[in-house]
Amino acid sequence: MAGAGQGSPVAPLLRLDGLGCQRDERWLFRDLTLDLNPGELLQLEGPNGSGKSTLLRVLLGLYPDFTGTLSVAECLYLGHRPGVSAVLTAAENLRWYAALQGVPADVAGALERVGMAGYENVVCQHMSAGQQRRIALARLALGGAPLWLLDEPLTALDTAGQDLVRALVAEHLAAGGAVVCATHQPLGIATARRMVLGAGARAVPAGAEP
Amino acid sequence: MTLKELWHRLGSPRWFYQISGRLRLVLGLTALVLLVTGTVWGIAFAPPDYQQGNSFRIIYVHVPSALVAQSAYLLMGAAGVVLLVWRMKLADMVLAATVPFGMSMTALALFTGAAWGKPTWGAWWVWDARTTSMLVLLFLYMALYALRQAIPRPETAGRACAVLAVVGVINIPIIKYSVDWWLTLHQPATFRLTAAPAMPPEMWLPLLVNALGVYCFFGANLVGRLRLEILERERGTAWVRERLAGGQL
Amino acid sequence: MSRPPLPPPSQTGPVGVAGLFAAQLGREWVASLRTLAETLNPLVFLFLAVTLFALGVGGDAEALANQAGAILWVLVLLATLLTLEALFRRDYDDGTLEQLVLLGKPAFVPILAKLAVQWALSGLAMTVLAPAVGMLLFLPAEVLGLTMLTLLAGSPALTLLGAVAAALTVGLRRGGVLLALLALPLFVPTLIFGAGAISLAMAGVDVTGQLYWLLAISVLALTVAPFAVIAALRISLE
Amino acid sequence: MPADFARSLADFVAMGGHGLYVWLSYAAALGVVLYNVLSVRLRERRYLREHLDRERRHAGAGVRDAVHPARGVPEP
Repeated sequence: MAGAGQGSPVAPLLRLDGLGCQRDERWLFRDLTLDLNPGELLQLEGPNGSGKSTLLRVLLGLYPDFTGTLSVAECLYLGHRPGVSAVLTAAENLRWYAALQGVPADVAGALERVGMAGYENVVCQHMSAGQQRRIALARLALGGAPLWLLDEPLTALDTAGQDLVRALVAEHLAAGGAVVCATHQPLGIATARRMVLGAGARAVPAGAEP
Repeated sequence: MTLKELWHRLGSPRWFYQISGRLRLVLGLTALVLLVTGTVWGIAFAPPDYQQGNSFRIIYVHVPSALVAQSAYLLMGAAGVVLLVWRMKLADMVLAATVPFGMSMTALALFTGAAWGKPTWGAWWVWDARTTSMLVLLFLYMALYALRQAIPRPETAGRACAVLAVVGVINIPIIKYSVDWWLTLHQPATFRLTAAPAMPPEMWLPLLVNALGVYCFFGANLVGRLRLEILERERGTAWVRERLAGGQL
Repeated sequence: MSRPPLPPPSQTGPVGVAGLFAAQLGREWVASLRTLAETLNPLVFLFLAVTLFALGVGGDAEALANQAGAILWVLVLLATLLTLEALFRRDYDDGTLEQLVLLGKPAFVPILAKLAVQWALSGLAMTVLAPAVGMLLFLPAEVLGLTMLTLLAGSPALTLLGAVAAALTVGLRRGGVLLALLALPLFVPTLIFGAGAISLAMAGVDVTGQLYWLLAISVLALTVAPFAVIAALRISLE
Repeated sequence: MPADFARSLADFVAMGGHGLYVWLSYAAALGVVLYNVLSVRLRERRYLREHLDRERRHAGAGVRDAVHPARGVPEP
């Protein structure tokens, strides 16, 4: 489903053209036209039920009832549910994700990156919700896709965890990736482009260009 | 109106609604005429069967309902493919509208098959190949009916039923063959329910009339249900409200 | 200030399709062993149900023996149904099913691996247990080999076709009964040829035809089911 | 030429002993036909009534918000 949006350095990683989505005869968003280029962060804000998650799922191709066209580069998705199998250990989870994401399984490095070094053989069932979120973040740290789609990554994380998310996002942007993030608290990255959903959001308020 | 243009026009439910009023009337009337003549002819004028006497007259109800029950499922399989491949809304409506009709016709075919079996073989239910296939078909219909009601969101329910209908339709010939092989093996001497074409014309002519009649009835009923589905899905639109302003559909 | 973008991963990545299949196979195997009790429940059910039959019939060897094939096959159907309920449930709840459908390149490879482990722990396991179950049902020894052959040839179709029904009902709260209503009609041909072959073999009839039919149904299921499962999963994940 | 038994009504109903099954089958057929016809008619009438209620609510409340109709419970 993911259209090959990358290729020449300038090609946008995400291209929306007149994207619209209706639920129960109510427009969640309409006529969204946007190019997200490498190095850019798009922050989706808005009250609960304003369609932030739906927009992400449309981008992933999981929600087919939309109008308009979109082309999306290879992407990684971090949803509400952590996406960590409780019966498996951290290492087993990450090795599985590495195979899916088509990257070498640098488990130790990824765990190190998210401050979970030494947890390789701990079964995720015995971890706290915050630690399981870190394992999910470690999956992002494995890399393998230029575009990240994050659905409220800061929830269930302490301040140290939230700083970790901001650092990972900044590092990914610096490496030429792009991020679309639905969140209630801003990620605190100056160059972020913001889009407020709710009451049928229209144009995209252009954030500061990088 | 080329086929391509028809296919394109079928994509818009509103166009279908406008042209379907007359279509439903025509099909409904032909069905009424055919079914009445076929039934009266079959009951009163067709000669009794030399072997079974008059109980064979049930054929004029059993065979048409069995035929249309199976054709309805094949139609749903086709509608499922159209919905999954071309995402046409009308296909989803056909799938939703056909289930109650097909299920009631399958139940009728089962009941009349049993009512025919009692005088012929002395038992209401016999595990004959035909009755068993019909019973499995009834379960396939119930599965579609239950799945659609179990999923809250209509669009998701439609797509899920499409997948089930397609998988079901692929399995129907295999189920029929395996049931035929196994159950006829067990009762080779069973009298097959549908008499072979060796029947004299004055016996199978009413059958043909009734069969055509029940297919017209299927068409009329399907169009009627489709119009309702269109109204329900286009509830808020202007053309529905303006059309209903006169107080009738 | 445009930086060279990240190197786009190759279509199937350094591990390739075989690596993806192996990784998924390993993951499912480990997950099943970690929850061994839950994995073996359906097999325990098989013996429990056989015991109920024997109690119902009153332990009369002759009565059980000539219906042993049919009883065994029907109970294998029901036991497979129990394993299907849990097939996608846990991955759906913790969000890994979403990732599998999104990231699988191509998506049917991890699905096939998942169904392979599922079959190994249900169909294959019941084939291996068939002698024990046959003993309880006084299954004549001369048809034991054939019974295991029918189970081996027919059970893949049960897991594959059942997986489509499981994928359709994974998102529903009380999907259990609906799963049975959706899956069992699809199991009818396999049951007929499986049980039929055994009872014919008892009568001394040659049943290679029936075995080929069982295999044909399984191969057809192998070609159709994975893609129907993916379509159904994408629908349930909407 | 109508069949021999059709002359007297009693014989016609008896159908040579098979009357019960033949008439049961035709009654069931009539039942299924009526079920299909009536279920459509009833749903149409109910839809019309719901529609008129909605129009009255909108007209009365003066809210020109055609986009938020109440979502009725979907009938089978």
